[in-house]
Amino acid sequence: MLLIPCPWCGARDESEFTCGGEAHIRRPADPDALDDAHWADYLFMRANPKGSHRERWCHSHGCGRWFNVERDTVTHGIVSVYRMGEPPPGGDGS
Amino acid sequence: MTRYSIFSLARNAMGYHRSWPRAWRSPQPRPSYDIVIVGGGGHGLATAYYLAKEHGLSDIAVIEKGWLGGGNTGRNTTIIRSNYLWDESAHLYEKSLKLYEGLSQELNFNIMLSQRGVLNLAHNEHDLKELSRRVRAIRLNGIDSEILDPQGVKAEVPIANISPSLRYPILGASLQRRGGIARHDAVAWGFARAADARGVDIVQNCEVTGIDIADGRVQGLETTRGRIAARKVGLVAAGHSSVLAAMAGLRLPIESHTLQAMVSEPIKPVLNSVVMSNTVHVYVSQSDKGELVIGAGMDGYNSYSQRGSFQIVEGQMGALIELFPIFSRLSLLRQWGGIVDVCPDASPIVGKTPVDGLFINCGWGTGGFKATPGSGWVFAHTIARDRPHALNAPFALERFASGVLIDEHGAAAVAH
Amino acid sequence: MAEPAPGVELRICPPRGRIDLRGDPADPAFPTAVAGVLGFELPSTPNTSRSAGAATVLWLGPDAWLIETERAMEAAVAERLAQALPDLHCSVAAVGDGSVAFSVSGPRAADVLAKGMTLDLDPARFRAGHCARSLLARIPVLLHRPGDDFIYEVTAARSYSEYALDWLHDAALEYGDAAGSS
Amino acid sequence: MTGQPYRLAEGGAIDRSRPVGFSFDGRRYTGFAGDTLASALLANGVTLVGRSFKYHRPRGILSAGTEEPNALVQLGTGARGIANAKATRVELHEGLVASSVNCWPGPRCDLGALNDLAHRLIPAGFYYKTFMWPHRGWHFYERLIRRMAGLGRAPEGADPDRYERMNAHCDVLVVGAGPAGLAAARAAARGGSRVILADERGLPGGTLPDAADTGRLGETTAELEDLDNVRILVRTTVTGYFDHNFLIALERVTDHLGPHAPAHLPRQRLWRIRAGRVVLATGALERPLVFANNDRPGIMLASAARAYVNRFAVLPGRRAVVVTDNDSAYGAALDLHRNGVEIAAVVDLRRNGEGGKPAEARAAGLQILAGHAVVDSRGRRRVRTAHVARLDDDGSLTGPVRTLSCDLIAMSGGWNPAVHLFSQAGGRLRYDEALRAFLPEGAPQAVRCAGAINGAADTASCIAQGRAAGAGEPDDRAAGRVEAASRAPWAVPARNRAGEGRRFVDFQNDVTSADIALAAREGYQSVEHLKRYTTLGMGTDQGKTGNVAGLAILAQTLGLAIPEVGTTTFRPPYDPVTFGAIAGRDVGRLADPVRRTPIHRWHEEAGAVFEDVGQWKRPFYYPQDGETKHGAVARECLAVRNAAGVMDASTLGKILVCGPDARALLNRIYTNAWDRLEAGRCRYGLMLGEDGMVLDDGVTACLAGNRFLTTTTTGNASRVFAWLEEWLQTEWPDLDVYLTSLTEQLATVALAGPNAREILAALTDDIDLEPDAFPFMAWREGRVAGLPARVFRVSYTGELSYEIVVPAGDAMDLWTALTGPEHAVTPFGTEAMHVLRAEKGYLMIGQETDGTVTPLDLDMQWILSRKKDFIGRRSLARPAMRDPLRKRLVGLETGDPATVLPEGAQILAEPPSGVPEAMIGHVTSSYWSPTLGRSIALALVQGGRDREPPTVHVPLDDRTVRASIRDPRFYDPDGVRMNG
Ligand SMILES: Cc1cc2nc3c(=O)[nH]c(=O)nc-3n(C[C@H](O)[C@H](O)[C@H](O)COP(=O)(O)OP(=O)(O)OC[C@H]3O[C@@H](n4cnc5c(N)ncnc54)[C@H](O)[C@@H]3O)c2cc1C
Ligand SMILES: NC(=O)c1ccc[n+]([C@@H]2O[C@H](COP(=O)([O-])OP(=O)(O)OC[C@H]3O[C@@H](n4cnc5c(N)ncnc54)[C@H](O)[C@@H]3O)[C@@H](O)[C@H]2O)c1
Ligand SMILES: Cc1cc2nc3c(=O)[nH]c(=O)nc-3n(C[C@H](O)[C@H](O)[C@H](O)COP(=O)(O)O)c2cc1C
Ligand SMILES: [Zn+2]
Repeated sequence: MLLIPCPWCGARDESEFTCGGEAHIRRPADPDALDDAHWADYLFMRANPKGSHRERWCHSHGCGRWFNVERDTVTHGIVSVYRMGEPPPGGDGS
Repeated sequence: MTRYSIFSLARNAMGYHRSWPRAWRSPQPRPSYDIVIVGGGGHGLATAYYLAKEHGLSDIAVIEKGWLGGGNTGRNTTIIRSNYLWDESAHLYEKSLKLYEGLSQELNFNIMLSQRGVLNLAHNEHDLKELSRRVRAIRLNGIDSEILDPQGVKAEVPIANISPSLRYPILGASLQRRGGIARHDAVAWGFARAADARGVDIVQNCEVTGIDIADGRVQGLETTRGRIAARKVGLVAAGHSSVLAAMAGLRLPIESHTLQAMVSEPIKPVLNSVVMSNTVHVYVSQSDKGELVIGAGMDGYNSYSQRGSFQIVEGQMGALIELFPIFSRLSLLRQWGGIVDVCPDASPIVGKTPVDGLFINCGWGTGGFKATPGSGWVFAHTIARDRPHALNAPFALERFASGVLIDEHGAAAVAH
Repeated sequence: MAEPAPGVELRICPPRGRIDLRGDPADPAFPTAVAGVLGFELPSTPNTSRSAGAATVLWLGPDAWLIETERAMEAAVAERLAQALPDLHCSVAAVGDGSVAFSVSGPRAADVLAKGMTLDLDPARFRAGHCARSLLARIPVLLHRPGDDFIYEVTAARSYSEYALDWLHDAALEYGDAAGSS
Repeated sequence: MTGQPYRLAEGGAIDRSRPVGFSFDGRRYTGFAGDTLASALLANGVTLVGRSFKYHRPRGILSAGTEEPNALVQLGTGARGIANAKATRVELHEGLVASSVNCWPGPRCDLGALNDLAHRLIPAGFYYKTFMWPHRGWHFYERLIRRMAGLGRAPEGADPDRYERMNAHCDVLVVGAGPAGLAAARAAARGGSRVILADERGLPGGTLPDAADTGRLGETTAELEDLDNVRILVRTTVTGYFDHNFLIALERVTDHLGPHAPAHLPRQRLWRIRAGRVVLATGALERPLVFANNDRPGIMLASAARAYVNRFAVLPGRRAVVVTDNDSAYGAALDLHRNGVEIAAVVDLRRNGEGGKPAEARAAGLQILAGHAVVDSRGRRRVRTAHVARLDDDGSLTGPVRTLSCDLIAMSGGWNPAVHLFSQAGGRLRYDEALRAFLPEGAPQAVRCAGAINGAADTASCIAQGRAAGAGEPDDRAAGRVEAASRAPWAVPARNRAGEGRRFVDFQNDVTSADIALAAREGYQSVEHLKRYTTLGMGTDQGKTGNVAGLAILAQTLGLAIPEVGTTTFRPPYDPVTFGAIAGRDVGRLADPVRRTPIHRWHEEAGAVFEDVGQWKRPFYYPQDGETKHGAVARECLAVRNAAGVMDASTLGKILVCGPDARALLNRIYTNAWDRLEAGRCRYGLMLGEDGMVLDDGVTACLAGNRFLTTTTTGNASRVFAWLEEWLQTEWPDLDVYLTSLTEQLATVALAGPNAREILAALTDDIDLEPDAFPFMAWREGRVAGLPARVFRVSYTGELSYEIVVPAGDAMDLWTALTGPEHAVTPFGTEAMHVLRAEKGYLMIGQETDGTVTPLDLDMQWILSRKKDFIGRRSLARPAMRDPLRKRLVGLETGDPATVLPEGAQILAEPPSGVPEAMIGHVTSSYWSPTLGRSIALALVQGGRDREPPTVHVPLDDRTVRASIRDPRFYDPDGVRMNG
């Protein structure tokens, strides 16, 4: 049972949140410029790392805000939390 | 291979069981193999076995980072069925069920296939329609399936609560009588023993840490026990598929999540069928040892931890007690999790990769135990012949670019 | 064994006016205009409320507030807000019919809520003037502690309200549940 | 003595003034308040309590606590029955009824014991090797084997008891209220922390053997009880340790009161605790010794024997052999001796029985056999003799075997620190050679250990460690450790080669040292393989007593060091948890929230049959005077077609979309264009997932320049709202749009039918309803039945229709006005609505779509804008989406108009010819159309309406129906009625 620090509300129980999967996947500005394979990359392909993972969460049963979390997928330890649009604290958010 | 039978058992009893041979060797990995299978779960072991048996190959190793069968093969709720909606899935899972039906004899290892019937419950009008669609499709695919009304459910499962006043009453069910459960560990062990007997090296405690690729072709593997050259490599690592794919520079349409299961204390038999419900998210059977084996939903976030969140168990318990009121006073004995590899369309990926000689078999997610022999059989074919068998051709990685997905979410809405 | 002394009192609060207010607090014109109508500043500390006169404003999110007024005032306040904010990007919606509030009070009030809520309800942490959206059992609710005494207000969506009340009564059973609905 | 032949006249923590009557296996006995079932049975001289799982061996009481593998009982009867209760943990109450498990007819004579005779044939894993002949033979064998399955029995009815769940937060959670835990709690509390102290026992104080110390602990307890910042939970087992310091604990609130439990209290309460820090002071569990026939009734742990005399004033036997490989059992020997138990000998596996403890025992006149081992025992229902032989340095037996008569063997094979929770927390363990135990090492969570869990053996160091842990001071985990015997064998060797006399490691599952050796020999050499092959540690005790010896024997067999073998994984729960407690009150009436519309009461009173749609209850149809479903639906449909009907559509999702970029958002989300929708007008919209599949549909109205009201389907309301928010917040923060859900604020009533205008006209005087003034797909504001309302002229039924939207509080008034007798309006439910829309060929999300259907499949190219991008558009450009063989929406007409196809029926191009058939589609919707007097159906079929020939075949159970493909608009294809 994760305890997730919402950037606005503070630490709340996992049950109030929804996980939105890998963060920093931008919707292509011009989808038509992509061939099918690259479009499939955007749609379906995911890093799914073992270890540090940047992902999006929404405090859906709290303040309703989406934000980013860097979490270890093995220990579940939360390394950092940052708001949408902010760069990841560890750098390299691409 | 010493044949197992009541006679060999009796003979060995006289010698205090001191002369049973090893079920499989524990060889040092050789520097090079023709084919290396990464992942000593049921699927990997079955692949190796069928490579040897069906394709006459023998220079094969299975590389397992831990103990064989210790991944999802060793932690699933063992439900076997082939009542899938889409033709592609139905044919693949049915092939697997057919192989299962002869597996104990084929492997000379009792995998305790118990075809006690699998019920999928319907709780609302929408469920009933889905059930009708599914059952009709399945039957036209030549697979056994029938529809039960609530009384029919009661007849099959006397302890089920079919009261219409339930919050989500049981309005009906589909039943596949040939479905059931099998002893999960035995499936891994049986394949391991039979593969070993055909000369396959099963190397445990050996983790693959890198994949050597040159000129677009796989050359071999880096492992914690040294480099192993290979002409062909099959990745069959379930929850760790993305990690291995990354070693080959590939991204997969896969996310790894924890799926939880649990057992009750052993009780005298009360439940003779497998009961599953998509709507209230629970599935349960009773093992031959007496414990109830219960599956829950999947955690909503990526994980490699084999530990899940307790709220999933709580939700699932409420549903279980609604359906089976007499379970309320039983006790939870143990709960655990496995790392399942989930595809966007809830169907597996079995086929070639963009790297020559590198093959992948993954994405079975919450439901691949039932596919173990079938998956191994088609994957062996794919590796041996360098092209997929008709049964697994639709399950290629390319489908994500083309958009021809095989969306089994209906079937997999509840993890099983 | 004697019946336990009533430890909890549950009441349905009389209907009240509610206005869902959205706007950008970083644009100074917005809070100023709102303060002009309400007569006090919007709470900017997350999960707190502020009240004066007949209005209470609860922080719902960084750009979202709930204004509670008397039932009869809802339309008028909404109208005044809309007029005070004509050119700003903001949203004002009357939502008083959409939810029902319950008051849960008495020495065991927090225990009743804790059966279904994962918030830390320690009176020293969930203090007077605190509010939070969260889940009560499986119902999305807004919890508010208006004052220092142990009175909590639980606001649930209208469609859930019967179930919510049923749930609260059931949860209060073990502490003795005074007064049913009023 | 009150018929309790083994009860001491004084001492113990029981209340002799309160005798308690109970029954076991049908016989009545008496114990005292403060007894456990186990202590009361022992007091009455009952040692044979049940039978083991596999061999049905007679078994007694091994322990005095949670670790008990043997003494499992069936408690209570009927709906209140409990399977597999540990007699050592059941607190005695008047009228308690218990019986043995896993034996028939009874524990004294059990038919299942035939297995014991055949034991040579059924070693570990035997079932993998046999039962394979004939081919399907397993079906038969399995039935026989299943008869042997399980231990206790499930209750016979629904559970009459209540269960609660409770969330709690604290700064420090202390688990275990022994000396270490009490000290930790006190230190933490004095520092001002919010403390929860939980112990599984009925009283704080722990397992302290020495009564003298108990007094001092009492003072600490009293201090803690007085503090506001401390919550003491007794009878509360902390049983799961999850991520981020979330723990669960099971409190047995009234189990110990039996029928006297107050009705307002739950039977059990599951605590869900979020702790800042955790101090584990869970103590240590004693290990049995592994020797031949070490499983007989009367053979118990030394610490248990000691607890029975000291705590319960019960003699676990009258003449005891104490056998140990460490010092701790000497205390037990002395306490037994002091209380009148004759000590036949203290058998010490270690060579030199020197040091303080043995000396004390010797001084008390006890005979010590150092360098000896108990090698076997005799006695069927109770141990009669212990067989003792000299144990050499190399671990082999020498010399003659001495037979000591006894009725109790008290054994100690060392201690296992109770590291279960620590390990669940992700903590690493370290094997300590000197202590022969796994000790807590590093942990990723905020957790500390104190006391015997760290290997501390003396109370003073336990207290010191507890204080430091509670106060958060530096850790001195090494304090107070006492080394166990280092070289004593993990399994006492067998007396002869034949291996006669099984040496049990796992008592419950009957796993012997020979089974472990067999597994190793066959290649099941990982400790995890060992466990699964032999079932070692898989019983209800989860190997609390046997696991370490088991893995040590494996290590020995393989010639490995113990840390190389390692432990199996510790998993929740530490002690079994009642299912009911996990579910709490989420059962029965409260199983899942029910959502009701503001008009629900009316529907109920009108006798509506309800349909579950998500959590909503929606009126399905309104049967009148014995009408069938079919009759009611037909009547409702015809009423709408010929006069007027009303439907409660309040469950539809409603979202206020507002802001300068509202149109831009709609443009990106919906497939069609929104630039030109004027205030006062509405438009139908379709939204896709990014994969191009249809997600939802609904009508959006422009309320004013940049204010829109969007409706969604009932089932997708929250999903669509979340979907829009997600895009806005994560991808398009540049769009200035605010969303507000008005689903709950607004109620919607659909008034449909040729009389709709007339009826509405009677109820409003400020809305001009003339078709020109208020055309189709427009909306107007005004008063309806005196209520402020928005009226939308939209139609899902194909009739002239108005959706009247009012604040939810007014919905009942509106409905009452509309259904007034003067209007002759028929309420209709969702099923009639489904029929009416199918007659029009309108799609229903979730019925025509299933997540695999694109707008192209629905022949809805018309709604795909070519001038802009929208979510899902790019996916539609993939060649496969335009494959002519994709299934597309069609109407289906059966040859025989009376045949209503079942929904979900599969469609074939040719009459069936044998499986597998090639299916080309399926029926998505199918009804009897009362309007048309024939059946109608919608289907998804390969090739869609372009299919040639247009005839298809639908196989049913007993026949095959021919049907032809047609336009899905069966009724009023040009929309004259709704436009009129
Ligand atoms: C709780 C739960 C319940 C389930 N219930 C069912 C059910 O009822 N019915 C059903 O059909 N399916 C079920 N499943 C799914 C099923 O268990 C899996 O789909 C199936 O077992 C997968 O088998 P596998 O052989 O592919 O994977 P695994 O058994 O997981 O084997 C993969 C192996 O790869 C090894 N590996 C990984 N990385 C490396 C590396 N770098 N080097 C070497 N080796 C590596 C792993 O150690 C592992 O042993 C369930 C799953 C779970 C978790
Ligand atoms: N080698 C030895 O001689 C030896 C070994 C063990 C203990 N001891 C003695 O025992 C005492 C140990 O003190 P201590 O405080 O460390 O342990 P303790 O055994 O006195 O107390 C531990 C308490 O924790 C409870 N507990 C354990 N797991 C629990 C759980 N999951 N949830 C709730 N409660 C749980 C136990 O029931 C017990 O009451 C000392 O007095 C020591 O001398 C001696
Ligand atoms: C079908 C099945 C039945 C099981 N039955 C038991 C059981 O009776 N007792 C038990 O302790 N564990 C049982 N387990 C759980 C295992 O002990 C173990 O938890 C699981 O295989 C996951 O492995 P892990 O906990 O070592 O990670 C069972 C597991 C499965 C898959
Ligand atoms: Zn928040």
